[in-house]
Order: sequence, then structure tokens, then C-alpha cells
Amino acid sequence: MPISLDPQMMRAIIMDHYEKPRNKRTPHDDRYQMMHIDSPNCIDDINVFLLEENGVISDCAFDGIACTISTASTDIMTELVIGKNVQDALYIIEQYQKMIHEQPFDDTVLDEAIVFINTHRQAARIKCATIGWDALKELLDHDHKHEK
Amino acid sequence: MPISLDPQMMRAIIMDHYEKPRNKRTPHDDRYQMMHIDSPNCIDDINVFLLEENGVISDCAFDGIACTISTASTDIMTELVIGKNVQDALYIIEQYQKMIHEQPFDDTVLDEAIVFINTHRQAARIKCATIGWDALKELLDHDHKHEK
Amino acid sequence: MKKIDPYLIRDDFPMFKNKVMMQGKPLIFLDNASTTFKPYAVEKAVNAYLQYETANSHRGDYDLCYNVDVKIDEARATLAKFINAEKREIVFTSGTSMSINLIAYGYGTKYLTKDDEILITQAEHASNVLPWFKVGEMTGCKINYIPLNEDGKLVPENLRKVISKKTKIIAVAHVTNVLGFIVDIKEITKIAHQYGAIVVCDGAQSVPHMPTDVKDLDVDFLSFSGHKMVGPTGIGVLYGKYGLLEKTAPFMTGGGMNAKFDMCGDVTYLQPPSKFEAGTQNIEGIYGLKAATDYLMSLGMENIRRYEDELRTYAIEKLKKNERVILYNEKAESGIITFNIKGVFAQDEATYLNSQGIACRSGQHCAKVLLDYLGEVATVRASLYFYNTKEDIDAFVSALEKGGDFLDAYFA
Amino acid sequence: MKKIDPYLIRDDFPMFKNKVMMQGKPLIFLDNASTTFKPYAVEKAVNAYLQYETANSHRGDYDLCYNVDVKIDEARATLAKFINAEKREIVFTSGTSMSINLIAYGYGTKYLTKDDEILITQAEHASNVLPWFKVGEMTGCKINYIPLNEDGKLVPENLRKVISKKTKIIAVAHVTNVLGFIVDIKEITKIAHQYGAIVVCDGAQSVPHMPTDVKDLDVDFLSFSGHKMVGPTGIGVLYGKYGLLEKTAPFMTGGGMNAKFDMCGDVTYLQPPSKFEAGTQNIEGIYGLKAATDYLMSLGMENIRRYEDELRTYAIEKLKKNERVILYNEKAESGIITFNIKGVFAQDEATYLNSQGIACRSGQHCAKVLLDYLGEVATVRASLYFYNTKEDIDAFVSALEKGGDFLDAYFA
Ligand SMILES: Cc1ncc(COP(=O)(O)O)c(C=O)c1O
Ligand SMILES: Cc1ncc(COP(=O)(O)O)c(C=O)c1O
Repeated sequence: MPISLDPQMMRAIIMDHYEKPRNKRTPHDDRYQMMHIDSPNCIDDINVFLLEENGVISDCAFDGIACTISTASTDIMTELVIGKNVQDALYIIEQYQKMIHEQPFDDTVLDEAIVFINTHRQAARIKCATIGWDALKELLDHDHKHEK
Repeated sequence: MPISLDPQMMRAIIMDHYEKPRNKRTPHDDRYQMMHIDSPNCIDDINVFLLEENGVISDCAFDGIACTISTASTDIMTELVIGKNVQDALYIIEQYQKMIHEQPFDDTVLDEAIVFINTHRQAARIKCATIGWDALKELLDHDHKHEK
Repeated sequence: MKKIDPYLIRDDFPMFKNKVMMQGKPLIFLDNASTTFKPYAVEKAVNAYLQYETANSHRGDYDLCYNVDVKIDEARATLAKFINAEKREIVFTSGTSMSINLIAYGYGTKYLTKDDEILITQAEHASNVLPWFKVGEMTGCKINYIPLNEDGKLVPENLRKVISKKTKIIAVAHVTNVLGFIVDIKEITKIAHQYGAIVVCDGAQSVPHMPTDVKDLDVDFLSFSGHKMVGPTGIGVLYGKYGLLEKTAPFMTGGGMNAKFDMCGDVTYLQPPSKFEAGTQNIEGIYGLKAATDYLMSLGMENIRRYEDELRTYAIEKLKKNERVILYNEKAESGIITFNIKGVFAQDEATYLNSQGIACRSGQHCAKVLLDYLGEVATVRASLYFYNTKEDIDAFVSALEKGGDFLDAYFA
Repeated sequence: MKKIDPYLIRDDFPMFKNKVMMQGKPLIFLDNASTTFKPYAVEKAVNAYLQYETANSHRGDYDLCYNVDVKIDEARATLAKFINAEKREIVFTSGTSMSINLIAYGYGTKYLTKDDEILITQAEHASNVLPWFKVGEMTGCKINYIPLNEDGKLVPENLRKVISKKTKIIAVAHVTNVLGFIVDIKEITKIAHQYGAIVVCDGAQSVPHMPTDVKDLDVDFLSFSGHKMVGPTGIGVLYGKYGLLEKTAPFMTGGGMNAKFDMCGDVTYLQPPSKFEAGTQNIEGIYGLKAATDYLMSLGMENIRRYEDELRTYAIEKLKKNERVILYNEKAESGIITFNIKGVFAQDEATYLNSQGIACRSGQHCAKVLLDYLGEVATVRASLYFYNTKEDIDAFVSALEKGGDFLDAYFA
């Protein structure tokens, strides 16, 4: 269950991903699926890109206008899911959403994403901390349905 | 001020005017002015007709669909104003409206119309007891304005 | 199943607890088709917003504001459960009238053309007639009437006689407000869908009084008002199948329903239900409506229906013994009783009842067209709810018996 | 003149008396442009309806019902007095958004053609933009912008530069919700009328904060919302010059606004304001709005304006000492203060303020178009009302000073 993290560390991780996001880009490649998502409450207005090959997420990226929290959380997500298969990615997303909503979750798969564990304290920002994750989940769910 | 009327008498007067209205008719004569008035609260939907000659009301009538209270009160009004000059008619209307709204009024000019003195007890019916009077007042006011 | 005990229930209602009088007599409220009393729970919910939780919705980044969003979301979930819909299919409006205007404008004027037809009946409330007349004006489509049967009831057979490929919308009440018949909407919907028409159901008089399952009825749109189901005024619901809501244009535009727009006039609207909720909502109304819905669900809609039925049967039996009473809807199944007293104008009778502390409604009941059909320019309507008692009925029946001269009200 | 004492005033407001907290800290509410707290008097008026006076309006023949009519009439008279209008010129709506939609639909789409023009500004709220876009769509008329001056303010000179005979409607806010400048509406109206155009004034941010005299301003229509003037949500006003209201088509149709209709589709509408009030109104909202209006009048609108001015000056002076604060509307005259903290996203700053118990609004403020103009995707807005104190300002200013790292809100 939730490990006690050092606030300094958490802050550093968020700022690092915000200032130097690893996967904030628009891939110009037809094989990518894209999902646009925005929020009437925050400035957030992003596209999430997914490249899935043989059931494996070979790339994931995002682009657009986004606040600190949404940029960092989405960027961390992209790192977490790249290279994972669809099932595993969905599992990670599920655990993240459980964490955000203060339910028991499996912290072994969340890695840096754990820095958002206190988001509930600023409930109005839950949407920012989950906007990218929601978009990716929809892309994966949609994909999954087609397979059946 | 208000004289104490016998309820039996009052009732008889109202029913008499309702069952045998003296001036419930549509004059087919271009010289008449007409005002249509209705109420969303009651069934009342009447036309009031006025024939004014040289500042004197030579005829007044009404027609249409109307409840007991509005029929009787409008009919009594027509009787009261026929033959009066405009000023006097307006004075009568004013006294009647004062009576209905429980203000001091000159009861010497109201004659049978006094039977409506208790209308305030059934406030929802005030509109019925005044609908014809309001229409005539508008006709006379309108007329008056033109004269100036 | 729980049996309704109106005496216990009355303790939940301030209008009874406060012993509100009318004309110096204990109030007997038989105008529930017009509006209904509110339980303390509704007042409490409204006050919670006014006293402890005031903030605007979906417009801020602080807890107070977020809390309002959460509450509105919960209210939507409660309303969805109440009629077996999905949360995203619940649009908050100011009431039935606005709900119907929204569909008429956002769907009717958008998809109908001059070759199309809208079917209504003569028994509809003005709010389910005039918006369709407007669609007719704007698109040139025809407004036609499904004939009622001899009792004044809409029966599916009669729809079959008139429906055609031209029929695009069928707008009818589940229960009408003058005669109170319960329409077999499920069958109406089935027929409509065979012809590719949609059913816009006016639930103002049905949803408060009986179980409503939009999935079972398969209606395409359903409207109802909070104030007729022990909730606040100024708040109501439009239910729509999600796919249809997506196809429907917004009726009102403004803050809160647009994702963004630019100077060239390109506007992106949010998804339903937000798309339809422009401007600041009736927030305490939403809180109150949730409390009202919870209250009704705790009593059980089937219990409410059964109790009203019992009360109506009791009343009809007694009224039939009075020879001066003309009953217009003896066979109706709802709590609506429409009548006249021989030789007395409806308004005069209502005034007399008022003088006895009894609230009934007279007049043209908004369903003005129907009165051509009834052959009466006006009628009196007594309408029941679960907090009415047999004593209420007794007082009403005996007032009608005693009321020798309605003018007594003027001189008593 | 009476001087406002916010400490005394706070006793009238349950949100203060109840010591509502946010994030475990005493709440400092600086989001008054979004919505406002309600005095006990409003709650009391709302409860009077819910507990003692429940009935529908203009629909019955019993005292309870008649009493509602009288109360609504009194409310209309109070609102008329408040803005120096006539009673019959006051239309109740669900709020500013609906008021503007009503005019856009009932007047705009009725009288404008493709050769006409509507002038707005980039500073308008979504509710004063999107309805006009719709008129554009429906009639083909053009929507053009009166340029703002370098401060972002609408000045009459700029109207003179763009107005022409084609201009039929000028729809502008008296005070805008992002930058809070007070517009010289009287002069705008004078120019408009010279060209035969009408002025539709959005008073959502002005009417609650300063005296409004529609006769003096000579505006043709004016809209405002109850909830922004210590009244309930879900209720607002459309004022219109009577002759224009008569010319305006109804936006919603339904019960209560029609005199009669027949099966052929001939409908006679009632006169204004009834013509525009279809369906059951937000009755407790009307009661509450009357109480709110009485409350504001008892304080005096000029006193309110003067006090807010004083408070704003105090705040601006202090804020200017903080180098990290970017002020966007230093010169504005209203209680609206728009700013950012260098290097911090508006939403993040608002979140930080929330963690300190301070309610501010961040974001695109609905006036999304304006942000192209400001060159900022988002800003933070603090907005004052007469119940704010200098201590509120002090706490706000010092939070902005201390707020070294906004992410503290996440970890504190
Ligand atoms: C200038 C302005 N106009 C219109 C509105 C919309 O008001 P409402 O949401 O009450 O309809 C607002 C409120 O945010 C506003 O500030
Ligand atoms: C059948 C029916 N439809 C619509 C309405 C209108 O409802 P509201 O006035 O709440 O908009 C009513 C209420 O009188 C009704 O009885």
C-alpha cells in the first residue's frame, strides 16, 4: 500500500516531467490512433496518440495545451505503458485510477505515477491528473472491442 | 361607508343579472367602440361595447363567455353608466374599484354594484368582478386621450 | 410491499406540520396535478446549498465549487436510477415546458420538413402543443391529431389508424392533466418505431405518481417537472436516448455548454447533457430535486400508485352518490377527478370549495383544446397525491353535497 | 450616506455565521463574479414558499394560489423599482443566459436579415456571444466586433468607428466578467439610437454592484441573474422597453403564456411579461430574488459601489508590491481583479489558493475569445463583494507572497 514519499522528491518528479516531457509530440504517422480530450474546467486540451502493434503498445505520446498536473501525469503514463501489452497497460491505468480515487491499489506497477497519490486533497484537479489516462483507456477499450 | 346588506338580497341581485342580463348583446353598429378582454384564470372572454355621443354614454353592452360573477358585475355596470357623461362614468368605475380593493369609497353612486363588496373574501375572483369595468375604463381613457 | 400511511407521511411535510389554513379552515389540498407540497428533506437540501455550500458549478478550482459538481453528478445519478436511464441521459431543465421546447427546437426544427407530420392529441397540455405548433410554423410540417376514444383516452388502435411514413414525432402525455387516463405508452412506442417515428413523452403527470422505466417503455424522450413530484419549482428533467441527445441541437447557448469558440463563429459544444445546460443552473433546485427523488423512492413508486388508486376508488364511489355531480373521467386510473356540479360554473364551484378550505382547480386546465371535445368550457379538477387521506375525500364529498348555493362563498 | 460595515453585514449571511471552512482553513470567498452568498432573508423567503405557501401561480381559484400571484406581482414591482423600470417590463427568466437567448431568438431571429449586423466585443461572456452566433446562423446576419482599447475596455469612440446603418443590435456587457471595466453604456446607447440600433445590455456583473437606472441609461434590453446579487440560482430577469417586449416573439411556449389556441394552430399569446413566462415559474426563486433585491436596496447600491471601490484600491495597492504578480486590469473600476503569477499556470495558482482556504476562479472565464486578446490562455480572477473585508484582502495578498511553490498544495 501507499509508501510514504518525500514531498521534495514528488515535486521534483512532477516539475521534471512538466518542463521536459519525454513524449509530448504529435507523431505524423497514419498507423497511430488518436483521441482528443479536453476539460471545460481547466485549460487542458490534448491529443493522445497510440501505436499498437500485435497487442503491444509500441508507442504512446500526447500533445496540446496542458497544465502542470496534466502534462506530468500524462507524460509519466506514456513512459509506463510503452512496451507493455494491452492487458498490462489497462491494469496499470486501473491501478492509477484506483489510487486517485483513494481505493486500494497495486502500487508495484505505478512507479513514478505514485507522485499523484495526494491528488484527492485538491479534488478539483483530479480531472487534470486523469485526463490523459482516460483518453488512453478509451483508445485501448475501443481497440479491444474491435478485436472481439 | 358600506351599508350592511342582506346576503339573501345580494345573492338575488347577482343571480338575476346572471340569468337575465340586461345588456348582454353584440351591437352591430360601426359607431360602437369595442374592447376585447379575457383572463387566463377564469373562463371569462368578453367584448365590451361603448357608444359615446357628445361626451355622454348613450349605450354600453357586453357579450361573450363569462362566469356568474363577471356577467353580473359587467351587466350591473352597463346599467349604471348608460346615460352618464364620461366624467361621471369614470367616477363610478373608480368608486367600484376602490370598494373591491377595500379602500374608502363613495357608495352613493354604486347602487346594485354594492353586492360585490365582499369580493375580497374570494380574492381569486377579483378579476371576475372587475374584468368588464377594466375594459370600459380603458375604452373611456382611450377616448379621453384622443379628445386632448 | 409497504403500505402508504398518509398520517405518518404528513409529518414529513411542513405544509401539514405547520397546519396551514385556508379561509380559516384546515387546508385540504386537492390540486396536486398543479403542484405538490415539499417534504422537509427537500427544504433541507435547498438550505444546505444556501447556507453551507454556496458556489457555482463546473467553474472553478476550489473545493466548494468541486463539491457542487459532485452533488450535481450525484443528483443526475439519482434521477437516472429513478427512471432507469443512464446518468448522461439526464438533462436538467427548468421544467417540463422547457424540456419539450428544447426537443421541439433542437430536434423538431432541425430534422422535420414540410412533408413530415407530428402527431399529438387533443388532450395535451399547452406545453405539449404550442412548441409543436412552432415547429410547424418554422418547418412547414403538419400537426395532426390522434383521435381519442369515446372516453377521451388515447388508445394504441387509434394511433394505428392515423400513423404513416410521414409521421416523424409523436408527442403525447403518459397521463393527461385533465382526464388523467394512463396511456399504454409502451405500445404507442412500439407502433411509432415500426414507422420510424420517435416518441416524445410528456411525463409531467405520470412520473410523480407511478414507476417509470424508460428502457421498458422504450420512449425516445421523456420530460417531467420537479415541483409536481414534491421537489422545488424551476427544475425539471429531459431524458433522451443518448444517441438522440447527441443529434439534438442545443436550445439555449451560453456559458458552461461550449468547449470553445473563436472569433470566426466556430463553436464546439460539449457532449450531452452539458451541451444543453447553458448558464448557471438552478443549483439548489437540483439539490432539492435529488432529495425529492430519494424521498419518493423510499416510499416506493408502486406503493404510491396503489395508494392513489385506492383513494380514487373511494372518492369516485362517494361522488357517484351525489346526483348533482357530473363526472367526466370515471374510468381514469390516475388520481385525477374531473367534474362539474350541475348548473354551477366551474370557477364558482372552485370558489365555493375554497371557502370551505378545499383547494381544487377549475378552468380550462391549460388543455384548452380538449374542452371543445368535452363540450364544456370549464371543469373542476380534484387531483390526489399520497399524502391525501380518506378524511380529505370525506370533507370534499360532503362539501359538494352541502354546497347548496355557491354564492355563499361571498357572504359566509 | 451609510457606510458599509462588512463585519456587521456578515452576520446576515449563513455562509459566514456557519463558519464554513475550506481545506481546514476559514473560507475567504473571492469568487463573487461567479456567484454570491445569500443572506438569511433569502433563505427565509424561499422557505416561506416551501413551508407555508406552496401552490402554483396563475392557475387556480383558491387563496393559496392567489397569494402566490400577489407575491409574484410584488416581486415584479420590487425588481422594477430596483432598476427604475415599470412592473410590466420585468420578465422572469432562469438567469442572464436565458434572458439573452430569449432576445436573440425572439427579437434577433425575427427582425434581422442577411444584410444586417450585430456588434459585440471580444470581452463578452459566452452567454452574450453564442446566442448571437446562432442568430447569425439562422438569419445570415453578420456578427462583428467593436474593437477594445489598449486596456481591453470598450469605449464609445470605438463604437463610433464601426457602427453603420447596417447595425441593428449592439450586445455588450455593462461590466465584463474578465477585465471588469465599467462601460459608458449611456453613451453607447445614444450612439446606437442615432443609427437606429438597439442596445442589449448584459448586466450580470453590473446590476449586483452598482445603481442601475434603465431610463437614464436608455438601454433597450437588460439581463441579469439572481445568484450574482445574493439571490437564488435558477432565477433572473429580462428587462425590456415595453414596446420592444410587445414586438418580441416568445422563446419558450407552453402553459401560462397563451390566452387560447384552437385545433387549427391559431394561438393568441398573452401580453408581456406573461407572454414570455411559459410553464411553472421558479416560484421560490422569485420569492428569494425579491428578498435579495430588498436586501441590496436596504444597503444602498451606491454604498455598495463605493465600498467595493475602496476595497479594490486597497487590494491593488498591495498586489502591486508583489513583483511576481502580473495584473491585467489595474485600471478597471469594478471589484474584479485579474492576474497571474509569473511562471505559474493559472489553474495551479488557484489550486494553491484553495489549499489556503481562498476561493478564486481560474481558467478561461467563459470569455474565451478575450484570451486571444490578452495573449494568455488562462488567468486567475479574484472578485469582491460588499461582504469582503480588508482582512480577506490581506490574507489573499499574503498567500500570493508566500506561495513559493504551488505544488505545496499537493503535499502540504
Ligand atoms: C458578464 C456575464 N454575462 C453572463 C453571465 C451568465 O450568467 P448566468 O450563468 O447566471 O446565466 C455571466 C456569469 O458568469 C457574466 O459574468
Ligand atoms: C401534462 C402536463 N404537461 C406539461 C405540464 C407543464 O409543466 P410545467 O409547468 O412544470 O412546465 C403540466 C403541468 O401543468 C402537465 O400537467
